Amino acid sequence: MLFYSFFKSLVGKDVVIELKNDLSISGTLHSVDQYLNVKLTDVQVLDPEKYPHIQSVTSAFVRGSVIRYIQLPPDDVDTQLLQEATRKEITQPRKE
Amino acid sequence: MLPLTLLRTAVYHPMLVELKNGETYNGHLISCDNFMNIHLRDVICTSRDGDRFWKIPECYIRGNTIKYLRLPEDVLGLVKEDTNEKPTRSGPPTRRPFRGRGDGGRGGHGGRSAGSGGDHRKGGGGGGRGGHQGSRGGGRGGQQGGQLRQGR
Amino acid sequence: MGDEGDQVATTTATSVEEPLDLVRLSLDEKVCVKMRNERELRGRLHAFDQHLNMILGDVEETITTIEIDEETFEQIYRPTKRQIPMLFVRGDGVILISPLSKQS
Amino acid sequence: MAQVLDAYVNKSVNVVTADGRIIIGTLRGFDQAINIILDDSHERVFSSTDGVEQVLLGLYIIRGDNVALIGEIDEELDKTIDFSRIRADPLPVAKT
Repeated sequence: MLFYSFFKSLVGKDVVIELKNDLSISGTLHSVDQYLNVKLTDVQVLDPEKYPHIQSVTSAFVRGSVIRYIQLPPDDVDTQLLQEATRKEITQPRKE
Repeated sequence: MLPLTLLRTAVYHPMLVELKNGETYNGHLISCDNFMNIHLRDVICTSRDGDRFWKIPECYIRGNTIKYLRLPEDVLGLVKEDTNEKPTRSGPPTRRPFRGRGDGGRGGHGGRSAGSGGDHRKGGGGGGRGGHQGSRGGGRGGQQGGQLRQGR
Repeated sequence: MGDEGDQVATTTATSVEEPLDLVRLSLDEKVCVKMRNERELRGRLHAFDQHLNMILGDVEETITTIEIDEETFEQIYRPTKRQIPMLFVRGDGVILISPLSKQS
Repeated sequence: MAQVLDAYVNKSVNVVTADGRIIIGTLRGFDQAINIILDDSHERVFSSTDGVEQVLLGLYIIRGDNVALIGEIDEELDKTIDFSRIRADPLPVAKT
């Protein structure tokens, strides 16, 4: 649940999602679910020359399992809070 | 509309199934369940590179090996007809009478479409449990889809 | 008010009872993450879960591609590097995590 | 996440599959495992040597674990694209 809550706190922020098929898209994080599936609006492909495959797509639902990375805006990430949340969740993860 | 509802409506219709290993199976759907496991009859299996063919009277395909299923267009119309008659949205799934059509449907999907006038067995397919696949806890970021996975 | 007496036995901050505890010791430290597809990440570990999903800061990604020299058929390892300020990494691509603070 | 995909039902969508195919169709339904129903679908086959080939496919159920991305198509934008002039390699498989 830790990353689900984390991404919920980033809704409205701009991110770059790199998929496992090497396609990278930027957009505004619209919503996220417990499987870390994500929806982006104002979608743009980073390398449109090489990846014209979704040229006319403006918003997209991305399945969590095909995500390799999500690049995040550093100023919107509270690293202190993340570390504390991780310590809390790890000491009793099985209680989820 | 739930995909598994559409699949259940496609029982006794011809269809094409591609598996994750690239093989395709053309045959008539005899039954299916909520894990998308399916049972096909009069099947033609095509190898990944499309150069070898096998004729298989009957086969059972495990749901999680499926990439996609291609159904005859008219099955979608059949579902619409169904739900208007008796909203089966909630409550126990009622046993729909067999809706098989006389001419066994257009070809269009490779493989001879045998007339389906044969044995009118009662509609198969898993009943009882709800439509959506139970989600298994654990796995990477929470796994979607019900059946236990035997490792990567 | 409930009594404050009953302490829940928790893993003390430094003990390593299970592998994930080793990763916990690296929180806020530099780590090296070996990923599938010949990728490696070095950065500061800010968060992780039991799937090894992670948040890393000040990340350097190294992708090693192997090219075959046409004439000599010799394998050439060509690393390409990229800097990323803040990164979420999905756990199913992770092979290995090792603390970096001691070595480098 | 249901409401996200609900927003795409009966709309024209561009589905990127995990094995790298681009399938365009009308989203008729989905479930929690992201199995989806695509109606009147066709595949856009990309090639680095000649233009985009469109292959008519019809009614599809795509299994959730084969779905990488579901993009909402901006129809106006899509009409302006000259597919015969696009040159690109097909997308790779989205393996880990």
